[in-house]
Amino acid sequence: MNTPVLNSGDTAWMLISTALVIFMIPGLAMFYGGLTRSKNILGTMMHSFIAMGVILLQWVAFGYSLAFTDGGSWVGGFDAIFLRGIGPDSLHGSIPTFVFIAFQGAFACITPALISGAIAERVRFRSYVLFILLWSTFVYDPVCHWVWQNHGFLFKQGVIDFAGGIVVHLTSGISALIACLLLGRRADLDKGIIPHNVVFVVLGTGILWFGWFGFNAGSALASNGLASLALLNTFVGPAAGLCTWITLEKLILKKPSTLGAATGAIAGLATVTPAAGSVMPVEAMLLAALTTVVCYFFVSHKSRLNVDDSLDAFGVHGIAGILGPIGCGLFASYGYNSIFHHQSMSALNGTSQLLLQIKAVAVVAVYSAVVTAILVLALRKFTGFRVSREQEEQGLDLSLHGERAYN
Amino acid sequence: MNTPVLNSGDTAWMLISTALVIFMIPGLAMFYGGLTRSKNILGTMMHSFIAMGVILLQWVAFGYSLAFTDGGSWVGGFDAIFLRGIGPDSLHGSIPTFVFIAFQGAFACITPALISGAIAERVRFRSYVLFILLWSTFVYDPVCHWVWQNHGFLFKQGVIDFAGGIVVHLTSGISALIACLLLGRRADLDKGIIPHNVVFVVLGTGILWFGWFGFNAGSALASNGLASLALLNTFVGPAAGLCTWITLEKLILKKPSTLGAATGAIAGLATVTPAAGSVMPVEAMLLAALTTVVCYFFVSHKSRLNVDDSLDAFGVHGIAGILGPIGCGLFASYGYNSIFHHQSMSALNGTSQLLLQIKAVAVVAVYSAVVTAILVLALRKFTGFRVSREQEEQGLDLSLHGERAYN
Amino acid sequence: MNTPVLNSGDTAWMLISTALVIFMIPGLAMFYGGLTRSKNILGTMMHSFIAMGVILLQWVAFGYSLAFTDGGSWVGGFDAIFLRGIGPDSLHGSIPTFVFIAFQGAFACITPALISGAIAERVRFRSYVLFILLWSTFVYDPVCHWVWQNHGFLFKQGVIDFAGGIVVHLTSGISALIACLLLGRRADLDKGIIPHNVVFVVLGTGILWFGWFGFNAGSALASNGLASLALLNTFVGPAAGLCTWITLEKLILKKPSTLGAATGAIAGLATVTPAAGSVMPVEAMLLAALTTVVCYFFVSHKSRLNVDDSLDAFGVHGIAGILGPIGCGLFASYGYNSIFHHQSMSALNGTSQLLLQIKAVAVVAVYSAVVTAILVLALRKFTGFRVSREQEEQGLDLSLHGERAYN
Amino acid sequence: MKKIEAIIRPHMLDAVRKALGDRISGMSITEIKGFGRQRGHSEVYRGNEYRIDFVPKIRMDIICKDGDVDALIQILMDSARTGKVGDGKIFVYDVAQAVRVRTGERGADVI
Amino acid sequence: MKKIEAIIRPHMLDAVRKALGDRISGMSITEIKGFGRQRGHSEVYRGNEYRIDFVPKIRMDIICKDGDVDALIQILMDSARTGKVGDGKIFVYDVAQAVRVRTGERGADVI
Amino acid sequence: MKKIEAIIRPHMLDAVRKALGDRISGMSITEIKGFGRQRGHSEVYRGNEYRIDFVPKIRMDIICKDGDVDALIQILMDSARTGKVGDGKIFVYDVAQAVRVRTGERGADVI
Ligand SMILES: Nc1ncnc2c1ncn2[C@@H]1O[C@H](COP(=O)(O)OP(=O)(O)O)[C@@H](O)[C@H]1O
Ligand SMILES: Nc1ncnc2c1ncn2[C@@H]1O[C@H](COP(=O)(O)OP(=O)(O)O)[C@@H](O)[C@H]1O
Ligand SMILES: Nc1ncnc2c1ncn2[C@@H]1O[C@H](COP(=O)(O)OP(=O)(O)O)[C@@H](O)[C@H]1O
Repeated sequence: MNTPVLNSGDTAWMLISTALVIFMIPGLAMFYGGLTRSKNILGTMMHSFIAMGVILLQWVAFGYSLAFTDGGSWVGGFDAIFLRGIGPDSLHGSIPTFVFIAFQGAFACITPALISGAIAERVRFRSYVLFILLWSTFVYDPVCHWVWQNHGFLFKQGVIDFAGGIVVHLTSGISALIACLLLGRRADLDKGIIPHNVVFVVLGTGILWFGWFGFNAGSALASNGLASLALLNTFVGPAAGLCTWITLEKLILKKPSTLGAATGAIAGLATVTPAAGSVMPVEAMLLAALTTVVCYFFVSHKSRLNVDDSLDAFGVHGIAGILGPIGCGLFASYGYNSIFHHQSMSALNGTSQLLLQIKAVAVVAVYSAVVTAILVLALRKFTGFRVSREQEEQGLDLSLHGERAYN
Repeated sequence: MNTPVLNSGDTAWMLISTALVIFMIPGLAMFYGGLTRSKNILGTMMHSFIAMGVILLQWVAFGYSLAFTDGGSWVGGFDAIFLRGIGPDSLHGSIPTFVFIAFQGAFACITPALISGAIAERVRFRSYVLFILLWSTFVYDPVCHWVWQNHGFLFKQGVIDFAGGIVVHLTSGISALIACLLLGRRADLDKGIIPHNVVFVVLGTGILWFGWFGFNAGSALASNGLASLALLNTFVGPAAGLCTWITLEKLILKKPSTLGAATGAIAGLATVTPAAGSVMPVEAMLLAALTTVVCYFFVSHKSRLNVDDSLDAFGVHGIAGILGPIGCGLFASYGYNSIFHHQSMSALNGTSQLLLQIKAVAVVAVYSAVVTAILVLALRKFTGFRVSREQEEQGLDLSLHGERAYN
Repeated sequence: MNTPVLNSGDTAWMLISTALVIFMIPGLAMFYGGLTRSKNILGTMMHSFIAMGVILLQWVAFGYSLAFTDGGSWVGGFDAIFLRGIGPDSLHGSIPTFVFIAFQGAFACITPALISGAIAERVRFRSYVLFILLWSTFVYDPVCHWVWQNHGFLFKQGVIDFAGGIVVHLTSGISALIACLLLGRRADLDKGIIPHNVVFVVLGTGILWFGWFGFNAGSALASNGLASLALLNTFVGPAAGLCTWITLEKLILKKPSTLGAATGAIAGLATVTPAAGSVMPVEAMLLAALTTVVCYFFVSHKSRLNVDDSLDAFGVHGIAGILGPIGCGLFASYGYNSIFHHQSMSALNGTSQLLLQIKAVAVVAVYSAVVTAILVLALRKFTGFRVSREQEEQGLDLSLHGERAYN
Repeated sequence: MKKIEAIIRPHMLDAVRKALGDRISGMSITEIKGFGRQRGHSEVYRGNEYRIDFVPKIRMDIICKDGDVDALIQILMDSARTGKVGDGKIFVYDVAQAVRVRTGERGADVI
Repeated sequence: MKKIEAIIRPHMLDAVRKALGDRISGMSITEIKGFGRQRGHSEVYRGNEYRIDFVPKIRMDIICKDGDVDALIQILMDSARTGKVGDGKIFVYDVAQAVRVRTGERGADVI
Repeated sequence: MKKIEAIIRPHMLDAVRKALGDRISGMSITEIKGFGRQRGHSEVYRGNEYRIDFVPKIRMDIICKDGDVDALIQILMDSARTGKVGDGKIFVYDVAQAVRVRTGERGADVI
């Protein structure tokens, strides 16, 4: 990966992987949008789409620089603000730096959008936009640096996070939990809020799954056996999650549901993300199945908790973001990791890796929680974060955006 | 294809082709789902999605091994169960074995899902899942071995089936016909059942078409002129099918319809599948147009038959699965086939190829029909295959899955 | 680009780019379809889909030959009608000619489909089909030759149109304006016609954006740094457009809308198209933002004009098709263009390039307008172009196509 | 004139319309949701159960001459009945006046 | 008080509402499907023809004072008429009581 | 027998149904659009503003015995009122006859 020669096959794979990851945004918009009530679908879709707007501008302006230039152990520097110094001939390994920037930029966009699921149907648009901008700057960019940049302190310790279990799912899942705890429940929660269009949820799942191949297999940053393994794991993991969830439904409720299949697939996808390049397909299936069991029981009992994680951002991504990276450590063994992971860590053994993974999860979880809490409280105080009761009743589409989805 | 060196361009193309084929599943779910009544859309989408779950697990467990390990002329062996012995460095030609497994696994998932169109809106979910598992094991995996594995008896005889006219469309189309014959008509058929959302059908068609580029051009297993030809044929074939169908509608009914355009495109796609790498674009157009004419007349007269092929799985895929491979033989000529096909068969001439194609179609059709009949009858007897009259009335979404699509 | 050796990485990227561009058609169908009233959605989607049928057949028959064979400065010849003389081994630069034909064919299909947005909800299907066939032959194919074929007079002068600001957006946008001027307003315009499904519009935007990566970055015809730059610009341009549009809405109307976000993204995409390979990301953002401002003010004041550009084909594509290519010239500078553009033009400087861009825009705009006017007037006279008042009232879906979208 | 308002099961609509045949020259139907002795159902989303009390029904409005009421009710009952709870109800109201928009005709000739 | 129930063509709604202007202070509309002299249409899906008997209509409910009925009917007829079969019908009923939820007022003042 | 027709705000449906509790054994609801003193809203699509006059409402039809009318109206008013314009109206009509399809029973026992 260090010889500075462009490989057209690797580049082709990274170009399309980038497009695939970006396509996850409309997928997420459909997934989340279908889960809300019809009066809030546009507002909810907007939460995903706007990330593709403002976060990307932030990424080009300074986010990429903070995350991926050398800097120190904690955060990058300002060498690449506005991408200065980078041209079409610049290379990152065997691929142009521009495609690396775009690929990582797509990750930066989708991560905060995941959070929106926990606070759907009740937040002000303006505050949400400010929140994701600040969150990207103070949570995503640094954590990304810790884990994926070779000066990052977790990277240097050898933490495994192939495609973003920690960087993406853990950060967004934990922040989702904190945000919905602090912002409170939706007014009509007790009346029973059910998804207004499950077809959109299933379509969204299909798009997400499709895009996730770019997300995970693209994280190999090359078109090779590692990418192929990651791709296969991104196929078997969600398949296992899907089957697990509907088996549980069949056993417990007698009725396996389509929404359950979709949710299980997403849980499997999120779980397999950090492990995609580090475990073999059979292990990926096991890991996804076990995590899905935990997600199932959490999500189906959440009404007992006093939390309104509207669309289960924590229940799915958060839990997968905890168990996925830890499971990676669990399945880590001399043989596998020496093949798949940083060549320099050939002596890595299972137990120490497991402890490192747990440590990384804990550090990132606490950090994300604290920063998110500060941001949410500050925004709640200064700009107001929730819409008024009346706006909530009328629906965000009309009250905030002046439009309705269906006419 | 035999030098064991990884080609990053070929690999890139196979990675994305795999993702494209998998994306066909949500496309099929939308396509089929839009054709049903709103009370059955989720159950119908589930028929596609669940295939991506259970069949893939079967594929990893033993399906891939049955289909693609050497074994004998009739079926592969158990050498690769749970993918044992395969690692990220294993190669299949110039691409990693893992991506080959994933690519072929996606085919294995979509094929049984096609059958569901013939028995939509009336079958028990449990029985359906058992059926596709058994069908994959006893029909798909062996036929795949016959035609595509180099020990398979039809492969050895030189049958042309570039991307699965026989392996995919013929097996599923014939089985669809048998299954709907044995399971009987929907209760409300005489009242007139019309598609509840044609937009979803059109969107599904778009997604299917898009995915089909991976399906057909990916079947070159490389990124080269053959793949480019297959891609172009996957563009012109459905274009011809589309134009043919709406021209017939215009002539016969005065009104060319959107659903007709979608159906013609799918007929063209299915037809061109076996031929994609073996005929030139102009021939692909001709073949697609002619087959579409047959599909049109079959489908528009099906009410006279006593069959309820709900979503025309046989009427489209079955007919294309018969005429496509035979058409390949018809268009086969010394010149073309020596360029496009197995290099070893340079002396192949049109007539003998045509006879071989007909033979292969006949053998596979009979085999699929017999095994499907046995499976359906056995399941009908032991687990029950149709839902009760009341469940059918209430709709599968609510009665089997405990949910409704639209709220 | 002239050594006749196949590069598998470049080919892989062009294969998938082609598929991506084709996928824009269903994206456009959803985008436009959601903007119409529910009684016209299928007819509107059909306008996009049918282009994928008839234009592609025209392309294979003679369109490709007219556009891309040598011929003269004004139009190509008939050397490649029915693609004769081209085989799977033919190369165009480092990629098979077949994939080049398919890639360019997808452009040929989508361009006339863009026009349909201006005349939605009121034209006869038959006349529309004739119109796009003639328009492709007399506008698209020649202009494509002028700008992109190395014998074309604008190409020879060194005009920059990386991925089709002039060839695609300007031609279709101007023609859209002329067509809707000549065909008149919809009957119910004054009653207020609002989009019937904004979710479809947003989904369509997502699909379009996704496909546009193939459109723009595929226009590099290779998998390299230039493609990576184009990809990144296709990410930052629409992000800037999106943010600009909703910022204007926020300032002027107080309510940033989802439809506005979608429209801004499309404006950004269209703007960045000609510039994708010629400007750096920061300039791409600027160019997209400025153009979006103009689109916004045009579109939001269009009710004052006596034009019924139903879905803003001119307001978005036309304006971007004028400002994008001119902006390219504006941002053109010795440094950038010598890196990015035809190597032979290293001495190009900003001012002369700007004048050339303006000239090219003017020539193509006038040519497109005149030919479109002739075609529309002729068709109006000989076949009738608008549906009857009654058909317009009943909706195109039922009156022309004999079907309804939702049942 | 009377108005017959029949609330029936959606899937009986076809049968009822056929049974009425030429006995009526027009009717209007509305999709409604009913609440009554027939219990609704429960749906489960992500493991959480929701009770749905309202059941989809069709309301059929037929304006007819006074003398036709009984015969029509009989036909409606015969064709809409399944014998299970939820078959629906028929309500009858007086109509004070009827007008045909197209012609301006008034009274019982209109229907 | 009387209730005027006007069944009209959907695309005439706008014109009718404009014509009624300030003559009424409120109304309610329902999307219904009608069956009558106006024939439905046929649709074709994959070459198979289906007859659709029911035509989309709008039902407009206006509660008004007894004395306003005739004037309103006239306005409705004038603005909703196209002269072709299917223009719709107007039915009038007696209203026994009217209450405004917000204030509890009763009787003709409510409307 | 009387028919109570209550036009209420959609999001009050739940509360109203709870308040009615066992006082009624059935009802039918229809989604309608209302026009009245409550002003609609405006929507903006691509910078162009559109006025939407009609407001979504729920119409609740309850057939009840003559003697229950006042009590039910009181419950409806209490549970559906927010005090702001647009709370809706209640109209009462006479019912000439009621029939239960399933059993053929007639009269007030049906409801
Ligand atoms: N008192 C009532 N007022 C208005 N509608 C009623 C009333 N009672 C029943 N209905 C309507 O009749 C339908 C059927 O009533 P239900 O009690 O479920 O069964 P059945 O008619 O067989 O006794 C209900 O869903 C509702 O729409
Ligand atoms: N007897 C009736 N009862 C209830 N509604 C009726 C009746 N007759 C007609 N309608 C309604 O009036 C509409 C128009 O009636 P139709 O006979 O088609 O035309 P016209 O009113 O011009 O005679 C129908 O679609 C239906 O909704
Ligand atoms: N004259 C009327 N006839 C029929 N429906 C009416 C009438 N007046 C009001 N309505 C219905 O009642 C609803 C509420 O009325 P509105 O005037 O907005 O508020 P309020 O009831 O508080 O005075 C309206 O949206 C409409 O559906």
